[in-house]
Amino acid sequence: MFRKILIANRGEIAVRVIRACRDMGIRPVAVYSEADRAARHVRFADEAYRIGGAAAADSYLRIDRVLAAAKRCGAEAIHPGYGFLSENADFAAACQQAGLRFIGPPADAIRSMGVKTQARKIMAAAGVPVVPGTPAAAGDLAQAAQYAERVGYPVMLKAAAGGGGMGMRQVEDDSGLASAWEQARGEALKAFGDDSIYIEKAIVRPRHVEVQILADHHGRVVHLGERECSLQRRRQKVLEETPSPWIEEHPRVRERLCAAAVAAAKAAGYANAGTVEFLLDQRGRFYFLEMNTRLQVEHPVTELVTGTDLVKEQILVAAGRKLQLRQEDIRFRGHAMQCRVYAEDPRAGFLPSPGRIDRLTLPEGPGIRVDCGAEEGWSVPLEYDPLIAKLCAWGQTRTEVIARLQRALSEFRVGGIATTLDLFRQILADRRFQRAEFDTGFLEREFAMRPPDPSGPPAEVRLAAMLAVIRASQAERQTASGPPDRKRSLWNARGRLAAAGFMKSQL
Amino acid sequence: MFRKILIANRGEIAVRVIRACRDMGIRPVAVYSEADRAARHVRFADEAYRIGGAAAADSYLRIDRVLAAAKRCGAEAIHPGYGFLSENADFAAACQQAGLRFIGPPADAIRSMGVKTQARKIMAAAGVPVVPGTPAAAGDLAQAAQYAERVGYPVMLKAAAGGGGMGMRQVEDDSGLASAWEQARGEALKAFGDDSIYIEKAIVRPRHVEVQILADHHGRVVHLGERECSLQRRRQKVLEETPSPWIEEHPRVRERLCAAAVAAAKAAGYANAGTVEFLLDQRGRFYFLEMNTRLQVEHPVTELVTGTDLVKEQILVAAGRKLQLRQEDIRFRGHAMQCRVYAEDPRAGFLPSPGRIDRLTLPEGPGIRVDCGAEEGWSVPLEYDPLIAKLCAWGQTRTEVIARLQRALSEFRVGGIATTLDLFRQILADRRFQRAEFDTGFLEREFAMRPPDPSGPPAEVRLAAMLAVIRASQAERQTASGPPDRKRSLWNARGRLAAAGFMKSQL
Amino acid sequence: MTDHHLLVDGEPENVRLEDGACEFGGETRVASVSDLGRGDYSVLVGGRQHLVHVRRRGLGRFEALVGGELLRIDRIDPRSLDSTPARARSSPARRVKAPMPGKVLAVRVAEGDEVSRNDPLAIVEAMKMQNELRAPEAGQVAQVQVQPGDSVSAGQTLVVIE
Amino acid sequence: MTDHHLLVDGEPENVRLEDGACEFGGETRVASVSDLGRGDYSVLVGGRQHLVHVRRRGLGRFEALVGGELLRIDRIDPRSLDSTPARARSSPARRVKAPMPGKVLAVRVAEGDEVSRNDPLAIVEAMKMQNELRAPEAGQVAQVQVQPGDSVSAGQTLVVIE
Repeated sequence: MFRKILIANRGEIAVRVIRACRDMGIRPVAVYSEADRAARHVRFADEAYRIGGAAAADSYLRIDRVLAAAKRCGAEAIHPGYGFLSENADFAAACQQAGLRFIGPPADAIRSMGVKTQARKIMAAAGVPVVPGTPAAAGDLAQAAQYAERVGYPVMLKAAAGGGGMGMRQVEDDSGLASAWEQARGEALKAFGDDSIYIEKAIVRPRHVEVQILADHHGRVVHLGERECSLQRRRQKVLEETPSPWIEEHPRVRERLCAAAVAAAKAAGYANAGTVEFLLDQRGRFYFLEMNTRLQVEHPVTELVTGTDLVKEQILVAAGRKLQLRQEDIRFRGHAMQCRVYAEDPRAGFLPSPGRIDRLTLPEGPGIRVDCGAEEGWSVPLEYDPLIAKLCAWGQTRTEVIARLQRALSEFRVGGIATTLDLFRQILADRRFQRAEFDTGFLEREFAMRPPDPSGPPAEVRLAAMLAVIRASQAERQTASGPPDRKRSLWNARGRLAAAGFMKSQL
Repeated sequence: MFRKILIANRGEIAVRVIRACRDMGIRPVAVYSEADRAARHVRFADEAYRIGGAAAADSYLRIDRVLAAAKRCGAEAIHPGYGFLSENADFAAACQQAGLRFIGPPADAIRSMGVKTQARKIMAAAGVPVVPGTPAAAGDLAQAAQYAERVGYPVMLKAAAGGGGMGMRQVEDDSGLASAWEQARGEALKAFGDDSIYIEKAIVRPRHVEVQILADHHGRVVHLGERECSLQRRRQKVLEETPSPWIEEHPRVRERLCAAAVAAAKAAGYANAGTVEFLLDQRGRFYFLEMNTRLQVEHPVTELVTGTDLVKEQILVAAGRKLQLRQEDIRFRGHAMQCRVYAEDPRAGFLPSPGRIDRLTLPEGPGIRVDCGAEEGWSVPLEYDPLIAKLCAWGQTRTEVIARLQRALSEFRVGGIATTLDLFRQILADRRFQRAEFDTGFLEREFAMRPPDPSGPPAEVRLAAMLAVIRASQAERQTASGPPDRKRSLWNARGRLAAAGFMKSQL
Repeated sequence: MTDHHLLVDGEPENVRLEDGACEFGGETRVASVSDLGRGDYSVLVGGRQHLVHVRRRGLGRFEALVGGELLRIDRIDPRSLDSTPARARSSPARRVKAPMPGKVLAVRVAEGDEVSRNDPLAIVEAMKMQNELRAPEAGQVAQVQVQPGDSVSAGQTLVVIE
Repeated sequence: MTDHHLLVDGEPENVRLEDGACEFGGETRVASVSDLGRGDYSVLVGGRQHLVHVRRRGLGRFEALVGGELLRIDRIDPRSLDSTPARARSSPARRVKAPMPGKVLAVRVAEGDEVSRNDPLAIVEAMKMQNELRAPEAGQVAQVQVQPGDSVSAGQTLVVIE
């Protein structure tokens, strides 16, 4: 087994991998950009090396510097997390050339699944259903228009090299094609260094379901059930759960879906953890969307219902071990759901809200798991994905999970920046969500943040605020008039106003 | 179902019950003593009522005031937690008389199990094995000495009205009887208002195992497996786990043990959640120790392996519902362990360490559950049990659980007061503990806190400390010489010493 | 017994504190305030729990965050009732501002253009996401204050519509 | 390049800082310090991570908590090398003190008694537990400063043994 692993990532996923390393007795090594010196993943690691400036292109995307840091500290393997270099086949190959184990699939599998047009071909050949679309990337806007006419509007524009919703745009009719084309190419170039865009028929009101796969280098492939990720905004997942409420009522679809995912992994020559994403239409037909050749942001929900540790499995597979899990050993218990807590303001169009976190209280208690990449006093940098924490709950039923998440959200507190916590409070209270009546367009099409009550808070709440302010201003006056001496202040140690008797006994 | 429940307790267990109430859509109401106005359980509740002074006898033990608060707020039921009034049959009866549901067993079951001598009789009659001992409480020291001679040293002195290790003393020979007798009586009187002491044969090097029971008011009794709580100090449990490592290797003993526990619950006319405690000797014989007619501190480990919510089950049973769980539905997955984090100094004889918590960082991540009753900035009061949090881990195997707890302990931080965190770091690293070679005397007899290395920390650690101090003192000088202005200080925003280049690029 | 005069979001209010209770709006209620530190207060009004976070805006001027709502609360010195006037709330602006620091990727309009509500004005990139800024209402573009490639800070005006 | 003179638990040490590196004990290592706030510093020495918590004891006088160890570190001004002397560590006391606030339940010895090591001296109750205080070494009881029923604070001397 490896003794030292370098984690070529940051934020909550770097913390997640560090934890798995500790659980296995492996020494975790972090890398950091100039903007991340004070970040949590640096503090949690045994060692940490600076690999460049704040821009990802100057640090977390620099293959040469990541490899140099790994060599320098004597790491035997590199975990790429998600994003950054995780689906970069050249990086996987470079690791191998440098004598380092890449904790992920073979470079060839990344490459073939990474080019979406090629992935479609492989899947179609393996008998996995694919969305009707163009066989290759469109060369220019004119060709894109041609392709779009051929598959028929509405269509999806997708980055051929992409994943995770970056560089994706749905186009309703030909009038919207030009601006969507430009935006998708811009994002694709930024995110993947490749602006090839291909075109698929848009499935109307689909659900997003995906199957978690584990494969070893000895030919064994197992699935760990599906996840449903239909709650999305700008094609980015917002809330994920397992099992899929729709599939839970259609167990035969699950059988076929999971079998298709295993077939897909085999066709891709896959090893390590991966996810096969599908669109599920209103009639229960599913279509291969893409294969993510890495750990997913939403992997914890699968861990919660199966009792597995996917990062540990990834490391074991990368070390050449045979999978100990057989398909029949994988048991599913209960339900799990994840809320992605972003430093974004849901009341201001989800604009990023970087800044200093001046208060951070995480929820705990039965059924709650938190994976947090942030710390109190730390400033969320502008340069990266603004995911600061993942809040997960497990429960025996979906209803119990929703109740536990609502409870956890009532305890969760982030001060100093805007977050999506309020969004989740409102989603979880929504009847349609509770009945699982949604598709990938639900959030953007039907869900709106409730505006604050224009009449303001009720009288009792106003009174409570006034009482707190009176108390605060009394403390202010004391501070202003001399050195602070809590013990001798008007307020005694137990919070009772000694002089005026304001806090006197209630019974 | 109840709409409002009053929790007649404080600390982590009050928080635990509040969470269960929220998960069920029930409004939780707290009560507090003068010392607890700023406590977490008060802040977490929807409503909170003051019931008296800091001393428990003046607040949390005041039946009249607890009932008055419940009446005042319109609660329909009272959850007693553990300790305080939880095993007070008069309180259970008073609730009923006041038209309030007591979330616990019938008063008669509390009463008969509470008098240890009577409990022994009932169990012996039901065929449950009991420890050889005196049939009744000893009237005075002379009679105690007589009884002790009869059952043969070593003997245990136990509070007849007791539980939880209070008022218990092991006596090796007749020379130690007098002082132990006095101490046990003193503690028993303090804790239970009753100084009756009875005498049992001490089982040599026993393991402590106990079985979680759930029973409804319709005759169904199920067990949720055993817990092992052999790691004790002064008869107080320190670390608990399930399954018992010893019993895991002797499944036939488990069968008989769990059957005996179900028989015990039936013999006691039991309803609600309860625990039947046994001593297990070196040869696998087990003896009824006592029945705890309440929720146990260590209930979370059972929840983690069975996927149940015991507090929820308690509330449902109290509301008259039939248990939905059948014995065959209860599946056990993996292993779980709990560390009781006390405000005690393990390097100073476990002396209580009350005071202000100036820093509190709880661990999180895969497999970790925390139940915390404390908050940063809060002062642990002197008057109550100093348990501030329970750290639990779940894993597929005992080995994985230990690794996860060690990882969680590396993240767990409590500043300002001494805690038992270091004790757990050392226990979990102990080979004998890892091999599960222990009995109830292990901690006190064989385990000693490792003293700090007299040569002090290694040179690199000293250097790190010096570098931090140099940095801190530079900040101090700046603060001293003028108004703080971080942006223009020698240290720039990203922690680099702009002038001297101390922090300059490493690559 | 003490009377406290406050302005809550500009409205004058009066609270009388007395012996573990408070009088407000003609009602007397049992009340208790506990300072939890760092600006947090646990307030019990008739037993009901309110967690209030208080921030100072100036001497005698505060804001209180309670249940997701923000209230501006100023103390009034009864000896100089007009010394702490409530500020008028700012009127809705026609300046389209950068909502966060980032980089301008594209500008979709020029000075003099007529725009409809929701027409795209500019794209600002931050944290990997491209954010399209749209016209808050119909009008004419009076000023364009940035060009593609500019770095902008939060609150910086990008486009002014008349 | 700057030299820093320190006393670490009374021993003089010298650290030279220069351009992202530090020289200490004849070795030069890459080093980086990050202020995490509230007295916490992340220190990387040759890439290895150390979390150090620093508390001020006085001007130029600090204590550093690192890896469970507490170090007292004082800055020395090179212009007045003897201005911040290390304090001698306190010698083991024969005063038996209350280790926490509580109530004296019983006193087991009287002035003049001879005691052996570990003999019970008194019982102090706090937080529901009775704590027996024992003689740290053999000797004669010189003073008994409390009696049953007394409330004692932490550090208060209960018994003096000679």
